Amino acid sequence: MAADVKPFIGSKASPHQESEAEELRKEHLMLDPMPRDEMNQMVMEAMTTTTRKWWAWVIGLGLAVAVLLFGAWGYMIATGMGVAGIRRPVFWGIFIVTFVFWIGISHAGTFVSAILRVFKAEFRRPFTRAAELMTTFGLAAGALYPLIHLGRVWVFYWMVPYPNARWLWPNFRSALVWDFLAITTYLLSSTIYLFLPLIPDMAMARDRSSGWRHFIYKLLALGWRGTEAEWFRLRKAISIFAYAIIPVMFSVHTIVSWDFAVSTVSGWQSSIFGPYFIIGAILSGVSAVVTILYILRSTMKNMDYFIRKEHFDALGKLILVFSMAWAYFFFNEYILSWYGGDAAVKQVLTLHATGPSAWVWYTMLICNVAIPWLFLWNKKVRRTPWLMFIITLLVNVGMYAERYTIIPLTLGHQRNPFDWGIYNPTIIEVSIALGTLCLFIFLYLIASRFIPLVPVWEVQEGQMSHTLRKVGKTEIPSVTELE
Amino acid sequence: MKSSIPLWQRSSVRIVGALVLLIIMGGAVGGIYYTQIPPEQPIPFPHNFHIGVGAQCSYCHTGAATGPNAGLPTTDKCWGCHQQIEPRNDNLKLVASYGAEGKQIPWVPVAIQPDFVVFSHQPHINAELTCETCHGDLTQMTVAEPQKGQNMGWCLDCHQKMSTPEEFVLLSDCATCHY
Amino acid sequence: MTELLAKEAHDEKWGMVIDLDICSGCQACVTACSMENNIPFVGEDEMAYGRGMQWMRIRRYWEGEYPEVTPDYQPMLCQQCGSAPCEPVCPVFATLHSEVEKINLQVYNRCIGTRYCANNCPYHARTFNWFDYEIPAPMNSYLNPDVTVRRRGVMEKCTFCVQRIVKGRQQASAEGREIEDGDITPACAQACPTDAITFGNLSDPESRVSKMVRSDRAYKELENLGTEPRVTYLKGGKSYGG
Amino acid sequence: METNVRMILFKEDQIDQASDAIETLHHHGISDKDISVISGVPFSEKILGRPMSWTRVPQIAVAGALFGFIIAMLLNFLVPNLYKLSVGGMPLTPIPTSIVVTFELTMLGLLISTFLGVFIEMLSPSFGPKGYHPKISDGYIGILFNCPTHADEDTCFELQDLGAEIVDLAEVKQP
Repeated sequence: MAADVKPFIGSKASPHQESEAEELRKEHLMLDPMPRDEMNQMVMEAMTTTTRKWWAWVIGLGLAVAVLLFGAWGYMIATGMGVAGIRRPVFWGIFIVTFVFWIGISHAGTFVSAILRVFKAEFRRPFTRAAELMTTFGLAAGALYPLIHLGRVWVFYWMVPYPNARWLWPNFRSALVWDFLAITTYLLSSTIYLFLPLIPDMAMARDRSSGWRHFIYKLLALGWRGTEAEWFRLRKAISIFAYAIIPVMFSVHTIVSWDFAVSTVSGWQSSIFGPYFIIGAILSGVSAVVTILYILRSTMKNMDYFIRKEHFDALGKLILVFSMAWAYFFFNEYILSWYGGDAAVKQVLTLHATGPSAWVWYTMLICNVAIPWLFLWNKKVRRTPWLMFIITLLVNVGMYAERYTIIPLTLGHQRNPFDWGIYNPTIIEVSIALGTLCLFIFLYLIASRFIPLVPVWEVQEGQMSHTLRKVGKTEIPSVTELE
Repeated sequence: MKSSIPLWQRSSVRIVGALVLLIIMGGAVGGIYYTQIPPEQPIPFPHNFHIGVGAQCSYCHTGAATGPNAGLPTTDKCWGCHQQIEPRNDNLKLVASYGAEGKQIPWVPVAIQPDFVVFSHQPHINAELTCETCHGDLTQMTVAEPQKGQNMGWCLDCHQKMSTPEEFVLLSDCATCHY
Repeated sequence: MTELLAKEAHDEKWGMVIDLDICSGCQACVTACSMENNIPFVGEDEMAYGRGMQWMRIRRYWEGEYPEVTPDYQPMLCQQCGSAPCEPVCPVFATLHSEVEKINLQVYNRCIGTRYCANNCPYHARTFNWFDYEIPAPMNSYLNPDVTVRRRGVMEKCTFCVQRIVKGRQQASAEGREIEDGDITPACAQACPTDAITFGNLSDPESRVSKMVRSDRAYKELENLGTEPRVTYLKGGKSYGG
Repeated sequence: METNVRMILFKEDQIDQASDAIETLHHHGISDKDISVISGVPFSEKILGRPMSWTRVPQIAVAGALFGFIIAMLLNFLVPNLYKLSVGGMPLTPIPTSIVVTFELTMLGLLISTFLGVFIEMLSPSFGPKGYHPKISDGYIGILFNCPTHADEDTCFELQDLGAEIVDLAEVKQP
């Protein structure tokens, strides 16, 4: 796939400058344009290549989802919640932990694509779709948990606001109903946000496919031709979305944190929980984006053209910043509780660091603070994809440990010593948690062979607006705002 | 030869589809129907006749005024009168056979509530409600028939209609019926 | 007739006083409560794991070092908070405040089992039906017909024996009189051999409970959380909790 | 006046020529509403010297937000009054918690109606000459115009001089 380098503004340069420009092109996708038909072909090829290994993964994960998730869940529904390890006083276990984890993961998709879109951060272009897909599937996996953890899941629809025979509606004063509304809003809007920029790419795929794929792409492209009115409308809609989905994203994780913060549980009732959860969510989500980008780059055809070291570098900087912000909130939570001096809260926080489950607390700090701070300041580390893969995986382990500390460990140590207790997850709970991980990967695998994982038109738009310009003795990149 | 007609346009597919639909619909209709018809009683008791000869409801269903359950009559209650009546038909012969052997007639209760609903006849009788308000016009029935649509909304509607707002606070309280 | 019912209902505010100084920790109240309210037996293993279903539990604390230890007992049950943390968090109104009895209701058939209320109860007074517990053969004939037998997946808790309150009110109205102090006794108070538990109407200043609530020894558990508990503990000597 | 639908294509880097071509068409008396430009990447109208497009998506979005707001208000302040249940000493319709519901439902209304707006506008008939060529998704800029039959050949020659590729009429089709 020899990149046919063809800058828009050709310029005569000395050999020295030529090599410098070459360097810039190698570094930045935006400065390394490729003929459009070749790029389309590359994306189509990545999308339609299904190796034997891919099929093996899909079948394996499909079986895993059926057994680990639906098998275990079905068993739990048939027998009772008791097959999970939860008990008095820990009524919420790793179902809620994993729920918060997935909702957190789902934040980065919107963060990366909406905030970076609003701020016109150009490095976002090739991976917005990968991130948005992560949001949608992360939410799909996470949104299962409010159902899974119900004692009587068969009447879950009582949480839905609909008029029934006795005019009895859900309780809008309950944080769980806010949760339900917020997650529904976020799931619907992030799915649409995934779909809107996909329309032109669907048209592209429609033009170069046949058979059932052609039929489906034709349906999904909504008759897209690319007229000025269509582009104008799409750009308007995307910018409405980009601005509107950011507050929705913040509200969703704030509301998830309010599930805890509005309670009387000591250690939960904290006004800092909203921003603390949001920062944690973005930290874990951006890390998951890097993890996924590494996997895409190393398993999918042609992806190393689109996903380059510059992207790992940029995301690594973001992770470092958010790790620092997370540490700030963590410190805040501790110092304020310590200063406030509520005995019960103090005891909970001390227990986290010294109790029998202190290793969870240390895992959290090592993975969320120590590792990013030690490694990510280093540009070489940030530009080594496999190292970034390991670091970001660890960050997510740390974030899982954070949620575990906050939920079952805090619940186990409340105001009355008579009711102190430790919670250990059972095999069924672990199996369901792993099952949703398999579900997430399964959905992602299927989607990766079905929709263009690279937003082709956005990359092409970016490449069109980026040029190299000669200033003095060197060539520097310049950007033309097309809008 | 490969058929060019799309799958869903083939008559065989359509007939099978229609049959499946019919079976599902039929099942649903049947299922609903069987909850709406009176269950089979050991003796098809003619309510209309007994009311016609002047029997009061509380003569047989004695508990209504004093407790939660109205109760179903024992064989003794039936036999008390029917001893003196010649068993002219099969049903009366059945009554006689139960009475003679001293066995209880296994009546099947018709107006039943789910176990999470606590219902008591006594306050309703005290509030001067008549039986047919809830059980229907039994002068027109032989065996007792289940009344339709007696759900919580129905209870609450009636409570609201029959009470002042102050009383409705009590009559709409969850603990009035659920505990 | 209903006017009388309603009038009485507006005057009700049920409360309980437990005298810890005479509580001997004999667990008679726990047993009586289990029998009255059809509470299932979960078996040794589940009990040891912390899934006992009792609505009333005797919290036992030890004071001093062995061998000079004194046990301290505190029967803990739903405090029927006036401003209950469990209520607003329920998404489907399965637990809510009764305008009539002024107690905290749990509607089993509405509960979907989010267990949020149980987390949010600072007294850990709520229990969850983890399984469909089987009630073994001779015991199933002791089931109380006035109380629902709960299925798996719903929360439950002490109801102040609301079935007895409702029955007592209906009884009184059928006899055309008002409820008198002592008409209604929950199972625990009835079973207590030392009469440590007193139950009555707090809105009547002359009732036994109202007089005891005004005692110097009275305190309420975790009152500083603003939950307004309706259960008052009496404890002399050293200050305790609250 | 009898007209033919014509389509010309420019390569991705022939943006200047494309805008010149549009100017040429104007010279030939073909008005903007008889021209439509289709492209694989978004070019703003200013680049090609075209009148600004219009869309009703923002208005539909605002209407949707309003609808969501009204639903939220009903849920917040009407619905709890239908069956009054008190919990935890809270008022029946507290303002602070209603803000949460209002925000979520307003946003839901806004976002869904934005999508519906796009969906409806995509499916509703568009103005201007219709036609499509698969090369568009390869980055070509396509210009469709209603050409008067008598001026057909002149125009085409003139456009060809600018570097335009004239598409066979048979290939101008709906996607």
